[in-house]
Amino acid sequence: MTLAPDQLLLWAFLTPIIVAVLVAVAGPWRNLRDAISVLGSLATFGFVAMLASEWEDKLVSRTIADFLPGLTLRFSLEPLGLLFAVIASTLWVLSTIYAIGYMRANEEHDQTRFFALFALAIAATLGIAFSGNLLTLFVFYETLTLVTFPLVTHAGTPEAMRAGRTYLGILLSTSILFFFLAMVWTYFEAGTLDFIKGGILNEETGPSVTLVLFLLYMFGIAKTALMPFHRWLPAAMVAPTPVSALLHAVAVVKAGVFAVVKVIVYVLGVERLAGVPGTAIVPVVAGFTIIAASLVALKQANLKRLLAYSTISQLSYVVLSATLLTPISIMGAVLHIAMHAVAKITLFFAAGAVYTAAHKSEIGELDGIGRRMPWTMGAFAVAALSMIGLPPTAGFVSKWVILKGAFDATAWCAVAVLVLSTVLNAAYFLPIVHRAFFRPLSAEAQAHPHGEAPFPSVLALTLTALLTLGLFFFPGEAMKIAEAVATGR
Amino acid sequence: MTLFDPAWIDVAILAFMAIVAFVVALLRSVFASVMLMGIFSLLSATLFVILDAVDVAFTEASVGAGISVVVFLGAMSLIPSPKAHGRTRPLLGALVCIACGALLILGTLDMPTYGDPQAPIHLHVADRYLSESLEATDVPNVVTSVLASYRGYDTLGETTVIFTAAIAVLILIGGSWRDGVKAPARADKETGDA
Amino acid sequence: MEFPGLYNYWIAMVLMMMGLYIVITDPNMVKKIVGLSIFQVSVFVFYISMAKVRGGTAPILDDRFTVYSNPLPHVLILTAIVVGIATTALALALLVRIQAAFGTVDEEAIKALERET
Amino acid sequence: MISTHLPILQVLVPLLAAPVLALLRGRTLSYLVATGFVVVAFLIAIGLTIQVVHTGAVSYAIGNWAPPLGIEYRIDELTVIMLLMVTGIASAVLIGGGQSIAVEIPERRAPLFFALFCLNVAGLIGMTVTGDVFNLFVFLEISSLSTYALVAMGRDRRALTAAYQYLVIGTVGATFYVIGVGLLYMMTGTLNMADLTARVSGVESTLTIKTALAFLFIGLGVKLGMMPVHFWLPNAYAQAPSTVSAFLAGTATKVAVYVMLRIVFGIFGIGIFTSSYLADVVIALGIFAMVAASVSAIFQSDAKRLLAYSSLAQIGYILFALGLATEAGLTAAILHLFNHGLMKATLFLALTAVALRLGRTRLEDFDGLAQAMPATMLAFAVAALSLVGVPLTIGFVSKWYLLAAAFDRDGVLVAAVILGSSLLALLYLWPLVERAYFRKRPAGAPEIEEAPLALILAMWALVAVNVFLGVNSQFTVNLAANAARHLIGAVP
Repeated sequence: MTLAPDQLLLWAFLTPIIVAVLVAVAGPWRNLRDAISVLGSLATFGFVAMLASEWEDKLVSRTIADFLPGLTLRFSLEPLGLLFAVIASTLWVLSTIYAIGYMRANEEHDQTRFFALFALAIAATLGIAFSGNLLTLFVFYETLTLVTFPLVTHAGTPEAMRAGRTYLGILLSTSILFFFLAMVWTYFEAGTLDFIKGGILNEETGPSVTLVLFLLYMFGIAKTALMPFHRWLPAAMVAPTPVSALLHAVAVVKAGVFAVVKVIVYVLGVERLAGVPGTAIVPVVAGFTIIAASLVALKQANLKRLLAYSTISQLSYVVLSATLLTPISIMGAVLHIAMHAVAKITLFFAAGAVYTAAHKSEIGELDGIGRRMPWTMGAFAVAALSMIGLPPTAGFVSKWVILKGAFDATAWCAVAVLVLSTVLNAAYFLPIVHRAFFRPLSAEAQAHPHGEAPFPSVLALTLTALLTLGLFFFPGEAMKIAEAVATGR
Repeated sequence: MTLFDPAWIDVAILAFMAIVAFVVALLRSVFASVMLMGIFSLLSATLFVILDAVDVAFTEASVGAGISVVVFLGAMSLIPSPKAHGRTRPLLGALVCIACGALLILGTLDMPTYGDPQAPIHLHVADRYLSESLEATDVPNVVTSVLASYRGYDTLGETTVIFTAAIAVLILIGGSWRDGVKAPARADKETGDA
Repeated sequence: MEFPGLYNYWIAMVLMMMGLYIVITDPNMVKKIVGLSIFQVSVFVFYISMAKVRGGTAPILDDRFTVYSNPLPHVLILTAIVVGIATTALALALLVRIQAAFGTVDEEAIKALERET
Repeated sequence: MISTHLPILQVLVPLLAAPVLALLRGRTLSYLVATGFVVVAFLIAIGLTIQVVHTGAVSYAIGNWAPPLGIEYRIDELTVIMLLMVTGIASAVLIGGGQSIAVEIPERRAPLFFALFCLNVAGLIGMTVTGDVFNLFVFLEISSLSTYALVAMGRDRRALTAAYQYLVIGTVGATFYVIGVGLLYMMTGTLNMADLTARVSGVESTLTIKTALAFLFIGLGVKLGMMPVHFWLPNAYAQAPSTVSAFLAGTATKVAVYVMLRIVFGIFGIGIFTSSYLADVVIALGIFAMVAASVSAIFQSDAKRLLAYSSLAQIGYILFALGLATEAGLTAAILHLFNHGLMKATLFLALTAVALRLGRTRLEDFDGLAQAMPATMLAFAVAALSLVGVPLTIGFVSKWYLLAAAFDRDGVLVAAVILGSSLLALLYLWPLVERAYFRKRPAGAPEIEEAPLALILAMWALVAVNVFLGVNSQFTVNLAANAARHLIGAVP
């Protein structure tokens, strides 16, 4: 069976939706339901993989609906979107496997609703990845917020509701107030919203308008968790761990930085932005976010909250790098989207595995746990190295390119920020690893023996850890894509 | 202009009407206001005769001064005469009225003067009614022919308005309406609706 | 400007505003309807004044006359009079029900009662 | 050919239903008859739409008296949008509301209630299709009088005072309209809209014409719920029987806006509108309403009242867009006119279901409702999101055009205000959704079941239209844009 690329595009997007419907129908039979989730995620991965193998620099596009006259909902594939789709669909397979183990072991309620919404969130993420114009991106960006809201509030407790309100409040209000405004403004200035290399604004748009648009986009796309609009991300940590792992380490937050890179490269245009005075505000804010979030992470006692602040800081790497506006720095931003994704999901998987097996969520309780859960904590250690940016992990590759970009742009402050944050990252990740492997088990822990988490969970986190290592040794494909985005081939 | 210009008559009637309206505004007795309203209608009917609108005068006298007053009195037999009360928001009312009145009078300044036969109002459609209607409908009274034929549809609408009002009155106070009144009052207390 | 100029219109407008003033300020809900009637009748006066042609007669065609007043406003006002009485009747029916439900037709008293419940 | 007489049939079908209904006895029979007549009216509206789309505007001289001597019906794109909306929402409300009406209206009064409902529909249709400014007044009164009585049928005694309040202010508004028509007639000598358009241009600089415009504007402003002459609206919507609220919220104010469009742009033309200060006043009033009414809505404790204030805010959007007096602005106004009617009708139908099952619609009554009434609350949630302007719904389409229009003329600041106001919409609607979905039914609350099937079908039919036109908005946008072009070109 051979499908034309545009059909593949459509099928990759439709499969998760079909999965969601089937999961909802098959709810009462949980083995069938979970089998559907796994098979569906594999099928989606298959479609994306076929797209990746068949894709050859040609623009593939498919119109879904004539949304407004002159503006369509359209999918089209370019390297950055392909990269994002590959990451999302790969990690969906792994996190589905992980989630089945996690949800069953913790006897979570409303599992059917959970898996159905999970699949819908992936559909929205792929919609973002494939979007052929800004309007389509916006539509799926909003859909993703709405679909993930019930996942964040899954627990249904007052605390979860409060967190949910913060989540929805910040994401929706920034997107409506800034992102939407910027989009309509862009349409008004440019007459189109298509993604075109080098941007779509024409000569008549002055530098001040461009700057305002740039700022509206950067802060309107609050999924990047740029300060001061970062509070939704720690709030979202009340969700079950698989949600945090896939959505708040990969899909949702990466949708944010993905959109930022898209806007910079395909809407505003790197070269045009480079000529606009004042754009340096954003890297400054991003740099501040990197340092501030790292400092906050240092003080966290709860493992998931620590990971959330680490995510905030890592996302700002992408924003910082992208807004330095040189080809190398754009490349670094793109690479970091991928590299951070695999490592961060591993960390969340590990945190969830610890919670499932040992019922521990505080860092202080992890003494000696590495001896009981060697696979889990081993994977954690690999991912932590990647966060710091040490070889032989994926994080080293992207951080290296980002640093090179900063040198290229002669942004010495950025270099300083990067160095300082590496130190800070080490300061909050290494003690955890040290604690897990080199401290004796506490007396209380010795009284409650436990082993590894359920097999599906361990399998998933081991695979992602291997990916983290693998991307260090074989970064070629990712590099090629990043280069294509940055240089405009 | 002479002292015996017939225009003086309508000036006088209008002045009378103003006095009546003023008294109604001041009066606290509802009954007396209704009676004066009838007189106001009668005065306007007289004015309409002078202004050549005999059909309107006849209708206004019978409907405005007659039926209307009867309807008021009928309703008031069911509504006890309430105690006198001061005015509410007199300042706001006065401001609104002065503003609207000033706007209206401003609006008249560019109007053709009263009775001007060259005003556009008399030259366009009206002229054609006067010249064509006899031939088309065979009725010498142009008001009747326009009412019944050219704008007969308005008359259908007018009948519908009366019909609507009749049904509305019937649904509100028709038949054993008092049952319907007590029921909601009780329901009100039961649900404790605030 | 020849007498009476715009005098007819002006008085009609003053009458309208007096009616409107009663509607806005009188707390008695029956009296408000009286005000409404005065307002409407004044509008009728305004329309019929517009129809008048100097030296004209009632628009009943006859060989003896050549100048007639404008028949169209008469037609309109005939309709408007009927609409007016329909509105009045409906308003009074409502007031009968309000009297039965609240025991008063005083606006302020009813407002107080509504706040209570 | 019957198709040539569709314009008159459109009005006569619901009009003739009334005397038939007044003679009937029994709830079921009168319900079926009324629904039948209204659905036929909807089919006629579809027929007229097809006719207009294929052959352009239709003119129908009543009794064969050629305009301007006789009364003319004129049906173009804008008209059919309104006709579809009025008859469509009337059909949905009647089909879905049968059980609710059975609970809220005593058996004895049911036939008269349905008669008034049909008269109301007929009045609104008459206002929509007529091409004569005085004939419009007559139909305005038909719809108004029936509305007053329908509002008074609410179960609470406050419904009576709400109806009275509406009657007084409504009659003042209608009388202002008549004054405006009088002044207009004085200067032009005609009542036919097309004829007026041609003749107004000769006298457009006179104060009289400007005063006429002001009075027509205020008179219609009362009817369409323009702040600050809006105060009848929250009471009327909150106290009327649920089905009546649903119908009114979806149609009555919208038809008044339509008439305003017709008169301000069709007759007076853009020149007078913008050269007088009226355009700026309208924009200011619109912005005021979208902020003030939204803020008021946040503090309401009853869902019906909350939605009523939300309607005032949405009217503010429409007025604002109308005040821009550009082609983009009018497109946005017409589009939002239609879209808002659809969304509000859905929301009020959902409230009808809630009122039917719980007897009240206070905010705390929504706790845990999504478990008991999943289909109802999902429809409510979708319509609520649509009102906020979430993509893939018509609300988003409206917002898009509103913003585009704002950019076109007034720039970023106003656009930001519009967006801020949609955030307020999120703020006042979200608590309802959250209560329904994420709270438990209070302990000891009575067991309730889902709304009756007919009501759910009616709601979901509107939701389906909402989402369909939200994803593929070509049809409505093109109709609205064409209509706007006609209005701007001063072709009525």
